[in-house]
Amino acid sequence: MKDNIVIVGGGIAGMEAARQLLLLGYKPILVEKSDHLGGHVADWHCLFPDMTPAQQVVKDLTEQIKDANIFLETEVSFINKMKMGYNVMFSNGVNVICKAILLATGFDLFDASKKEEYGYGIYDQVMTNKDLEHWFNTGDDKRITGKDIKKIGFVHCVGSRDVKAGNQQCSKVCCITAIKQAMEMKERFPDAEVYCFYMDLRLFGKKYEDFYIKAQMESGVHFIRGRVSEVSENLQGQVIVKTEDTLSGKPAKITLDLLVLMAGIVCNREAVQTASMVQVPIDSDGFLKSRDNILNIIETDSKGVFLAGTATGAKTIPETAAEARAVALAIHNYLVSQQ
Amino acid sequence: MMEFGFSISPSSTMNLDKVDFSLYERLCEIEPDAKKCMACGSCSATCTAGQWTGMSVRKVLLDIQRGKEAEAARLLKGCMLCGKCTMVCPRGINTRHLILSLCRIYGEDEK
Amino acid sequence: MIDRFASGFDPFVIPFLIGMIFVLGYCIIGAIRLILQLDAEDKKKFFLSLITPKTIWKNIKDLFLNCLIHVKLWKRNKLLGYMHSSIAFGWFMLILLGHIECFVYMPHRVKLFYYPIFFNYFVAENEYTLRGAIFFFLMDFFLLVVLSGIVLAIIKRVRSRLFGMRRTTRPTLLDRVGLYSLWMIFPLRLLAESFTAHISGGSFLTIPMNMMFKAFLGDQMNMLPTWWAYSICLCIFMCVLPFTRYMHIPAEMLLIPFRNAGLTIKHARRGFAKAQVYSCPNCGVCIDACPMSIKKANIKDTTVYLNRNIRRRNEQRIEEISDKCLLCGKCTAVCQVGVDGPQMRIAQRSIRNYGLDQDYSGMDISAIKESVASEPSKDKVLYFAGCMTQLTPAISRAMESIFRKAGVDYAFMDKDGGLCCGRPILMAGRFDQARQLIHKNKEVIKASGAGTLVLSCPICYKIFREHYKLEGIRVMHHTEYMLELVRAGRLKLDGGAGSIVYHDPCELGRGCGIYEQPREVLRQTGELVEAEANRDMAICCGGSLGSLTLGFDKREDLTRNALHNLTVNDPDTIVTACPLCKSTFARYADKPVEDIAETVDKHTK
Amino acid sequence: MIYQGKQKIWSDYQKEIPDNHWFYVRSCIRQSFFPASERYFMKICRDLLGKDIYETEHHTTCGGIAYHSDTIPQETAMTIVARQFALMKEAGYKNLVTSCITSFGNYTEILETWREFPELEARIRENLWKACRREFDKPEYLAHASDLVYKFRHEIASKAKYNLVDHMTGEPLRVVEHIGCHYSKMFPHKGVGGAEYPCVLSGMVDSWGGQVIDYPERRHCCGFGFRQYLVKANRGYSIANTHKKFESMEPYHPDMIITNCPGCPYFLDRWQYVISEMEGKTYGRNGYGIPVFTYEEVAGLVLGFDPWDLGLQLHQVAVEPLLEKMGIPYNPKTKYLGLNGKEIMKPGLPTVLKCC
Repeated sequence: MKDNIVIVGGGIAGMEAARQLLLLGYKPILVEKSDHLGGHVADWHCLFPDMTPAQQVVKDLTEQIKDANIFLETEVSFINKMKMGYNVMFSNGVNVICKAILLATGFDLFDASKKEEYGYGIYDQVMTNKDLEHWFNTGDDKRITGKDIKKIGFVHCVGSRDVKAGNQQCSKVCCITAIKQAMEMKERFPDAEVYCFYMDLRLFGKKYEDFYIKAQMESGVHFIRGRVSEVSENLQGQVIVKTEDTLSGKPAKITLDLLVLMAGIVCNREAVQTASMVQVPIDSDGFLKSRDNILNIIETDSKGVFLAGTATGAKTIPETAAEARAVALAIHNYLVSQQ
Repeated sequence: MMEFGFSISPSSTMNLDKVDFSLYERLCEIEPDAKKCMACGSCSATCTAGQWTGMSVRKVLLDIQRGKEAEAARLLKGCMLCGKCTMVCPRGINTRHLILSLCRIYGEDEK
Repeated sequence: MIDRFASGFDPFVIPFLIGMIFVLGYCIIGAIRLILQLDAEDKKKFFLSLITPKTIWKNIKDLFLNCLIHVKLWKRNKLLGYMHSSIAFGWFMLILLGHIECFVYMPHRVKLFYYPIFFNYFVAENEYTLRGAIFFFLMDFFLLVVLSGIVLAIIKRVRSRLFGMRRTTRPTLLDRVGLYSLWMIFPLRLLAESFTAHISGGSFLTIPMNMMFKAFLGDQMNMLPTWWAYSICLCIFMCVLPFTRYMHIPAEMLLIPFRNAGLTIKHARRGFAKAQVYSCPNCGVCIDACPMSIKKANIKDTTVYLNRNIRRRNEQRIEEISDKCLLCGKCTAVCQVGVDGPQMRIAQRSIRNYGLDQDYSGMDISAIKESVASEPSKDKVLYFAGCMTQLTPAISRAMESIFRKAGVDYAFMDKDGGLCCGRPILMAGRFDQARQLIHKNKEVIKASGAGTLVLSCPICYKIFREHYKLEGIRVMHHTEYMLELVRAGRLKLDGGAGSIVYHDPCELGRGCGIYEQPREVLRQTGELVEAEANRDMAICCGGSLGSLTLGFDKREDLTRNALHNLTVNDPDTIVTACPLCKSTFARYADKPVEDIAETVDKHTK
Repeated sequence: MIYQGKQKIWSDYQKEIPDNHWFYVRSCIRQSFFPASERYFMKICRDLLGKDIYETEHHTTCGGIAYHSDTIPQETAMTIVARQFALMKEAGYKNLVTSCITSFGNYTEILETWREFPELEARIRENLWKACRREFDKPEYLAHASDLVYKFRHEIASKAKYNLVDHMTGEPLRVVEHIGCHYSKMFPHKGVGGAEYPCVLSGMVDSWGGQVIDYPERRHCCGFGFRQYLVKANRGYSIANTHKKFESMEPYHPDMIITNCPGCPYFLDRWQYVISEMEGKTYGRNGYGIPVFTYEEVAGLVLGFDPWDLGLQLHQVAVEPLLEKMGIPYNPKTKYLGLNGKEIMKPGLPTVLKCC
């Protein structure tokens, strides 16, 4: 089939692009390495700024792309460049010849245990943003369930803006996620004191500032400007957090019942491998390299290879979806120009 | 001159027009990374000496940037040079050498 | 044997005499100056060692083994070992045999010290010659040995890689003059002795050559010019020697007694330090050994260049080289003459001028003292995690767990933050400040009443061992302590850790000589595999506090190289015994990195 | 300075000032600091402009000083002020004009408070009735005396004998205007031109020929600050503020300062002496200070009244250099002669600040 399009990655970017391509009359092939669509969003509970249920978003998208060829638990084994396109071999044995490939490979959540000083995987009461969303979804986490939680801390920028963690970039969504989760925790534990430890609050998106004000006014979240330097544990199994309250210019420590690490967004390591098969290099920020970062962020220097979503850097869901729509059009235009 | 029993109170305003940046500029010459600091406070929070001597790399750097050399010197005297701040700095600043450099350039003019 | 000349003299010995007097004078004056530069305590130590039979014997042994035989080099590289010992030992034997010959045959000439050197020119064989045949043979034999060394040296100069050296230093102009004159000495001696072999006698080398020369050169006109050339070459070599790398030959003869006397570097540029600088043969072995050398930009920051720049008094370069070094000590481990690179650098750092000095006199540490204070007890253990361990809480957690499992009565000295041990500031060359910290920490340790101090950081361990002088308290690194617990049966290991590679932290291995204790523990924990370079050849993780100037971004390649070395045998886990190594490796490793305490804790029955 | 920008703001803050029939309340301290100012204000209003202006000897302090120095609660101040309103009602006036800026601020604050909390006003009515059996009406208009002078500045200019110009060169004088904080910083819409760029004084300066200078600390407090000055331990803060203002205006070489508050001219004038003694520094030309005037004194000078009748001999900073610059004749011999030609004694001279 001459108009075959392969979409690598079944997250928001891949799904939305597939949806648009279906509307344009194509029948894209979508491969997803995990057993479900929706990527990281499928693991989330509610989404800022309107607390939309994440499952609903994934469900809506999934329904609208059921006409596409979707391979779950499938990876790209290799890609060969041909004269007019690409020969893509999947791990399930299917072999496709296509003209356009969309890398919607998304991101990896930073492995919080790499910041050993924060004690993830060492201390009982330390969890990540993802663990907390999992608890929101299932109510099952021994760090919270059945525990008397009186003080909760959120550490911003874990694995973001940190050369020591190998990622200098801002992950863009953690500030607002931390505030969202802080408020959600406050709802569930009204008597608890909630602290956010931040370096800068980067609340740039639609209605984010409203969230911030709400967190201050309604939830009474305490914001402490200082990066957490290290965490230790006391005899009761609580965690003791050390930071500097830079606004008062004094080192500070606080005992918490639960510490949530806002693990940041780093490039998907497997995506790097797939991208190298089609000669898409890595940009200096560690994400896939676009043709340029102003007008051609969804295009690459390799003919017929397109990018969308967090493969090129941290993005919110609306930004990702917008890019996915744009990339569908770009692919369409490309295919028309090839005829 | 008369004695009035009171004198003009010094201003608490930092007059940035009159700040002497020479020490900071000299520091940046030998430690360009000094400019990288985003004042996150990791160094001060982790500082071994901090709880005993009040040392804080972040404050030292801020003081130097604001021309408050005497304050910075007071803090620097309490550094134990253990290097923990260098370990945690998210911007990868070699704070330990920065401290040594500062100690060296203090009073360089008098020589 | 009889004298050919009644005077026993020929003008051609004059160049040799000039060279010999110059070099002897220079070295004797130099040695006296260096000895005078020692402080009173060191002087006493040095002179005492010269009359103590034990050190006398050690000096002789070391001088023979190191200066002549180059045993250390033999161990490392047979070809290089042969090359060096053939020249050094061969030449020494030529001189020694020459003197013995002279003593046996011409005792009345012994006082002319050029005579044994040019013996073959001044004597003629007579009917008793056969008695000397063994000497003729030995002389020719050792000349051949030396010549074989020279041939190797020439090959090495052109193709150093054949000798396993990837990088070496570029000789200076004077070095070249010295080198070429040294090369020339022995072929010229061969020629000279060959030309006179029919008069003075010779053996398997000189006689056939003499006959060959006779066959196509005919007359004896060449005899005197070759002896002149030989003498001039000796003169050139000896005159340039003090200004070249060959100064290491006489300097090492002073360095060895200095070291055996137990001296340490007290001053950056004088006495013992100076002896080290001049003992450096500029061989460049330290270049390949240095972990920083994997980056081209760092090659000129190795110990050989430090010595070179100290000799040239290039202060700016001395500072750069001293501050960049990781102080891992590998250069010292491979060094033939034992130049102590880390100590030399710390000494250079100590003579800086600071406008601001740290001062902890006003510091109140009663809170820590109170937290650990208890009645003195031999069985009590005081655990000091150290600053770096605060950032790797898994280690202190594992140690506490181990203490509990083994039923140890312990106190955690810096659970709530402690003081720095003083080693980092010592490494920065600030000795007074380090002393203050040592003093403060000692107060706490004494107050604790513990009988054993256990440390999990090798950086702390080294300074506690070397500078704290804690009478009555055992200072142990946790690797040693765990071994003790295992041996006493207080810890039982299950051996299920899979394959483990052990990384020797610089401060623990080369710094304190602890190599086998952790290995013994790990053998019972899992299957121990070795890194390509291990024990005293281990490669620094790159995270060392020793380097003052090496920035974070400049260290990644070093760490990756060290990781590569560790993982050649594809272990499941990388185990180290230093919090700094652990966090440095963990940053780039694709295998789990653990401290030995974590591994042991996980695999205790 | 972009003049048009300020004009736009001034137009947003215009204030209705009644034309005639005023009930005038004097200041507690001005009569001793600048004794001729209030007298000449009345004189100008009555004789020159022919206005009806009434004052009564039953009038007391408004309580502002006590209120601002935390010695009485606001309710007390309110009752005092209610009594002044009762006096006005009894005299049959509806427009209140205050001489003092702090009174103006105090009256404004009280009226605004009553507007927000009518129950408080009712209680004060009760208090006043209990205390002295008086009843009051709130004034229809509240103005500060400088508002009136501002309103009639053009008329005064038309009758001027001298202008705020250097009579030798014709260059306008460089004038620093300083407005009391309580004039419009508390209630910006109550002052002409609002709080940021009030034009009540600059309007006078403009129409009388001077040039207002705009210096960085123009809006800064004179340093009086009640609590800061009244308590000696805090007095260093008071003078520090004055010092800051002078340091800021110094590069503009002002010829004079015009003010509309009781405290400001006093402190700007006397602190120049104290600063000269403390720091050895003077801010005028040739070792003199910068003369400081009330707006009434400036109006009086412009209209050609005798400087000594205007009470200028009571200033610490000598005014003679300015008089000479403006071309106003004066008799040095009569400087220290009182109303009846009686010697009022000559003050001692400062060590640093030059005086005549």
